[in-house]
Amino acid sequence: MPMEKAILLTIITERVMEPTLKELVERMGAQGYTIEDVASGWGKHGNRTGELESDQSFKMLLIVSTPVARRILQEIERSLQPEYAITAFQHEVEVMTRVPASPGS
Amino acid sequence: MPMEKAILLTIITERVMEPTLKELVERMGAQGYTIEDVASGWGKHGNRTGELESDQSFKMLLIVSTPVARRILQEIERSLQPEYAITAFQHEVEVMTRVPASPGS
Amino acid sequence: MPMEKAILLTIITERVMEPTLKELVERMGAQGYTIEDVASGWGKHGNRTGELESDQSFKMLLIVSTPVARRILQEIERSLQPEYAITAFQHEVEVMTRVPASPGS
Amino acid sequence: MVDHTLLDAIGHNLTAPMPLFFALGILATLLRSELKVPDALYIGLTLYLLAAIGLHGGAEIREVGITAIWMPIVACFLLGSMIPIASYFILRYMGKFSIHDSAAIAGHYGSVSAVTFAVATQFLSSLQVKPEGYLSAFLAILEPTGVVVGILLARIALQVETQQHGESDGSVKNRAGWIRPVLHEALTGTGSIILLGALVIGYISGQDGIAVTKPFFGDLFKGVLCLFMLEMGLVAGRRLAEVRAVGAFLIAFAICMPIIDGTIGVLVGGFVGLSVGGATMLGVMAASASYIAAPAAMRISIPEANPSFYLTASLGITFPFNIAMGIPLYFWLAKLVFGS
Amino acid sequence: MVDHTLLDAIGHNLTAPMPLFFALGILATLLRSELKVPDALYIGLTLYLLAAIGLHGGAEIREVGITAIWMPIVACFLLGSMIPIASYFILRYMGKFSIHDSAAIAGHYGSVSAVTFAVATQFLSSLQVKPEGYLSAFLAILEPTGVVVGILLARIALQVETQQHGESDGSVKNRAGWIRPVLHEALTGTGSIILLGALVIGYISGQDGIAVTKPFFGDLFKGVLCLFMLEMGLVAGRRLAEVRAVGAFLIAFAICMPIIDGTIGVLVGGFVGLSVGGATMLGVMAASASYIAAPAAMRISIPEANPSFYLTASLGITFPFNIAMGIPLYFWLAKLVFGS
Amino acid sequence: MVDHTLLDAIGHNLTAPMPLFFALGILATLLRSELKVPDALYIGLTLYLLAAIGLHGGAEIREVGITAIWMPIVACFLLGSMIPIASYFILRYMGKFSIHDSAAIAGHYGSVSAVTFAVATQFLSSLQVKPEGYLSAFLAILEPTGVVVGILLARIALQVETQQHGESDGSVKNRAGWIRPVLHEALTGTGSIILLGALVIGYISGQDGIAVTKPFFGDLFKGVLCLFMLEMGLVAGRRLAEVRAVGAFLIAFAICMPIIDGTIGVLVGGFVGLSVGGATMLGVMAASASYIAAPAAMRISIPEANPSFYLTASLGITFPFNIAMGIPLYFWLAKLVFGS
Ligand SMILES: Nc1ncnc2c1ncn2[C@@H]1O[C@H](COP(=O)(O)O)[C@@H](O)[C@H]1O
Ligand SMILES: Nc1ncnc2c1ncn2[C@@H]1O[C@H](COP(=O)(O)O)[C@@H](O)[C@H]1O
Ligand SMILES: Nc1ncnc2c1ncn2[C@@H]1O[C@H](COP(=O)(O)O)[C@@H](O)[C@H]1O
Ligand code: NA
Ligand code: NA
Ligand code: NA
Repeated sequence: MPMEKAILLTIITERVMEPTLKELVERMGAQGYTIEDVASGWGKHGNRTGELESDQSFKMLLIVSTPVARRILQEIERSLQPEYAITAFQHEVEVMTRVPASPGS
Repeated sequence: MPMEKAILLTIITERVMEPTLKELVERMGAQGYTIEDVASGWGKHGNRTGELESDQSFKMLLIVSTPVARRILQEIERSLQPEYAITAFQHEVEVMTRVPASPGS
Repeated sequence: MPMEKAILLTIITERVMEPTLKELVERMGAQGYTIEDVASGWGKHGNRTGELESDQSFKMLLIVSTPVARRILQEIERSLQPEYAITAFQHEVEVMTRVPASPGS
Repeated sequence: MVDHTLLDAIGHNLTAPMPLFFALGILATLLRSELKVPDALYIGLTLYLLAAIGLHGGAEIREVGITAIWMPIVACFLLGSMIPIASYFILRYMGKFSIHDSAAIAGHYGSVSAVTFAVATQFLSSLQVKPEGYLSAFLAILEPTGVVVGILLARIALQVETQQHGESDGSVKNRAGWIRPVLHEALTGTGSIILLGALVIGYISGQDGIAVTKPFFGDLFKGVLCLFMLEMGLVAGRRLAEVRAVGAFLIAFAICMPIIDGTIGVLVGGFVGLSVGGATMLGVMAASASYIAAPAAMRISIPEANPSFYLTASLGITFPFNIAMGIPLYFWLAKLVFGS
Repeated sequence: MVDHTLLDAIGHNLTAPMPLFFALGILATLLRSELKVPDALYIGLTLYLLAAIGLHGGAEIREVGITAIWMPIVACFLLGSMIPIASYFILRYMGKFSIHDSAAIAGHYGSVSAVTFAVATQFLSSLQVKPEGYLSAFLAILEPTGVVVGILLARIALQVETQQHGESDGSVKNRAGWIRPVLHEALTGTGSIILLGALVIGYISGQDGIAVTKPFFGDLFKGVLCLFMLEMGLVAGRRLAEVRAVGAFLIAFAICMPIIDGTIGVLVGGFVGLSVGGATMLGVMAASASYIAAPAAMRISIPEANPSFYLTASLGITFPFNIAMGIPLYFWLAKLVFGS
Repeated sequence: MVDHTLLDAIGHNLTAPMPLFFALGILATLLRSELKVPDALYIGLTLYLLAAIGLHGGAEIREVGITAIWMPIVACFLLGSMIPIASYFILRYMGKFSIHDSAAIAGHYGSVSAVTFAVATQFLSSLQVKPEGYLSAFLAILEPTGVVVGILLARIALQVETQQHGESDGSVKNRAGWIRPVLHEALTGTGSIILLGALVIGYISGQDGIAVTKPFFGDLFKGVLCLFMLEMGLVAGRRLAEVRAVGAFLIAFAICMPIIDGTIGVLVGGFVGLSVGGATMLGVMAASASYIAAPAAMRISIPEANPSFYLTASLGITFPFNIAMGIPLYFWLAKLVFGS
């Protein structure tokens, strides 16, 4: 089972930022992401109960290389207003690599 | 990009424990959490299919310091009946730290 | 607080594979799992927007030993067609171990 | 009242769409169909049913006046308290269940199933039998009562046994402060708060006020109930797999107890002056077991009890029994004893 | 028109099921009930209400012809632009709020609440008062107008202040290109697109065409609104906890501003020739504050504004005020001034 | 039957609310609106539509008796088997698609779209044309038939080719045991089980039995269909972006195949004795392509096939084509050939 080392970057932020964040990570070189709904959250910006759209959060998972992770975080820091509720953390994971399906099959 | 080391503590348990667990982690010193719905689960307490409220689970993510993580786990062990379905695990992560918005802005 | 080292294996794949994957991990020796809904995803197989059943994804979390993790990944590689959208990664975690409830209590 | 024999009544019941949708749900589970009713839809249907029942009941109470119904209300309270106590002793001393298990199961049977109530209403209306409209108020009374009595039973029984054994069990003391959360959970749980709230709204607005909501809460009721029964079948079907695991005693209990409770409910209903339809409904409420409010409350308050016991008994056995046979049985009984 | 005094009108309003379901939602929150309306249901109910309002309005416009309604439409545009501008100055110079906060709150009051509109329709219909059917078209106009004006205000005010201080603020420049996304968000947000779309569909299909949808979009409307108000009560109830934190000025603003706006709306409505019911409805639209479209749009466009201010004011204070008192008040006013 | 020319029929169709809501959904996608119908709502609407169609069809079969409809049923089976076979050869040998892609697409066109069926019913009823009520039973037959034939085609074709090439392909052998899961998936998938189940319930309960559910499953149908079409527009709209990528052949196929299939369906319907309305409906069923049951089944059974092909063809092209033009076309044809 060939495994590759990579960074799993997790970003939790406001629902209204979803289009912006998708565009941002793609621009910074991500090759894929997974988005999950957050039921509710609590942090420096208070309770986000998830009832109104402006109160909802989502979570984005990104398997990326170390440089891409750094670029994404830097771009978040640079381009997003500090008032947005945003939490991001990363750690190393081993990723399964599959032999891709032969084209035309 | 300044990053800080912290513990990511994940707790998966029964929906009916949500108020109890929220109160517990706050009491033990957590500064934030994220709650996600669990679709279904399987473990020592059997299948939790998520249909009835008593059958549903949720997941709580907590970025905490090592001592807070320990205190939360100890308090779970001490105060929650062993009959509750509960799974908890932790590992180290690097957390993005943002310069907070200047007050009044 | 006694903690045990284990592997947290995360698998993200197509909704239609849910019965197959559940059966597979059980057969390979998993003792439990947690399933979460994925809102949407993007990867080598394109956008999975989650609208039609054939377009939805889910995420399975497994706390397993290193050999079980390897067997699961090998069996995925062996038995699932490479055309299925599937992402899997793993890393080490510390798991809380509870004294089980005494029987009959 | 077109039916005459018990078999007629059962047959009439089993060809109505609601029990058939329930059967479809069970069948789908047995066939391992992927069919699933989303959680949000299930909660939405539950809210709808409870609000509809409450509104209608509240407006009816206003018509007849509260003073006219004190007798049935007292009877209802007594039923709601006696059934779990009797169930507890049967389970504890005949069934040899643990204190926790006995109390938790007992609480389920003391409480009541709003869906069984709704199906019974439709059964009677298809036979042109009209029960007293205010009876749905009793649902709102019985639901929390059974649950609270069940939890109190567990507390008292543990206290008594601890004294007998001369032990001082820390965990019981620790939980002395749990009576407030128990009452809170029982009275503000989704079921109770909607049922009680809609009852009060129906009372305040009156028949004229709620008339504007009739196309939604009235006319659609039976159709919505069909979808709900489908979902109930899916949930109950999954419980069927565990029936064998709960043992012969609990299976027998889950069939006999509703018959006994239902009979008592019918008799009490008749004696306090309810019509044949009303006595049937009181029988149905007595016979039915909760599966919405009670399981969550029991899980919080009596975690030592095995959920498989109470869920399988109330949802896997008693609920289908009442839907298929119990309802026509209680009706037949009511007609036999009190029918003119 | 059975009511005569303001108190009569308020009393009549408060015993109707919709306000009572709203109160039940608030009560459930105060009691810390677990009661929750699932997100999917909430969105579903929103879609339903907006589509129903739009369809009906579109078909009505077709009946009367677009030419017959240009006066009220112009009035409507003016209202939608003036209210946020007035609100901005009041908040900025009397309330000492920041530019961002002032503009964001102002945008909420310039926009409109479709649910308040729907409740007002039911209130009038329960009094046999029929407003012009095409008025719901104005909802579709006012909703985005207020939001866009609010965001423009923030931009212009920042520009002006920057010039005064002689600074060159990079972040403002950066966001010059944001006007397009703002317009896009305002016009293609869920609320606007459904409302506008259904309006056009109603117009194309006409009364005959939409007749087949009447059992769904027409007859059920009032009942569905009850469920929606329950959910609104839950959401608004959670905001009540923050009311004290927003300060006395904002509380006063959230009560006085709707009264002022409502009065202006009623007067304008009467003068452009609307009936008493129509003037009431224009008052209600002017007085109501958005809580669906505006908060999300403001969060995107004016992140510096504190959401607690605008959500608490519009959802925690103004919405309940209008539901309980505002609607009968604007009606009473309209009757006083324009009633025959 | 008020319409006379094909253009009249198309015009009449395009001003009805259902196609217009579909257009609104597509427009919202093109405008990149955030509008989204929650998953739970979508599933709920699907369950509702299928249950309503099934109940009605079942009760109608009981009215006319099963013996009276064996001819159309046999015709229906033949259609359901021939269409995917013909489609397969066209795609494989004219379109040069791979075995897997050809079989998977073919299965979609052999199966049927319940929503297209529903919209066609409304179209006819708005013209006062009444098709045979029992025709919805055919939906339940055609849906799984097409899917199963498509998957069988892939198996057989692979076997044949493997023999021709003298290879022994392990992966094909591995999947010999897949025929059971395929049949299982096709027959117990959400669509089939609800449709078949509701059909049986309608049959057992009869018109009298299901009468109580009419306000829900009958009266609301057209309105609910509007919301469903909005969601369909959102989903189909997202497919439009991929239309160019699938190539000219598949685009032509996705427009011509429904016309051919629809014509055959209409002719077969007329010859087995269906009314003009009934022949139209059989044409619609033949012409429509599945997008609920088939994609999931194909993904499981023929993972090698590219989902973009079958989803874009059936959902992005054929579905809109049938909604806008196909339905009035098949009706016009039926009237032309079999109309009195
Ligand atoms: N310490 C934490 N642990 C886990 N999640 C957090 C934590 N702090 C914040 N979050 C999540 O991130 C969102 C935004 O955080 P904040 O900006 O601190 O309000 C919150 O709503 C939570 O969902
Ligand atoms: N080995 C495991 N891996 C992942 N999740 C687990 C595992 N064991 C248990 N869980 C989750 O934790 C819940 C409670 O676990 P348990 O107490 O073992 O029944 C289960 O319902 C699962 O959602
Ligand atoms: N780099 C990535 N980071 C996070 N999730 C991913 C990544 N690549 C793929 N995924 C997820 O895995 C699913 C299947 O991936 P793929 O097979 O690459 O299309 C996608 O729909 C995403 O949900
Ligand atoms: Na009972
Ligand atoms: Na306003
Ligand atoms: Na077809």
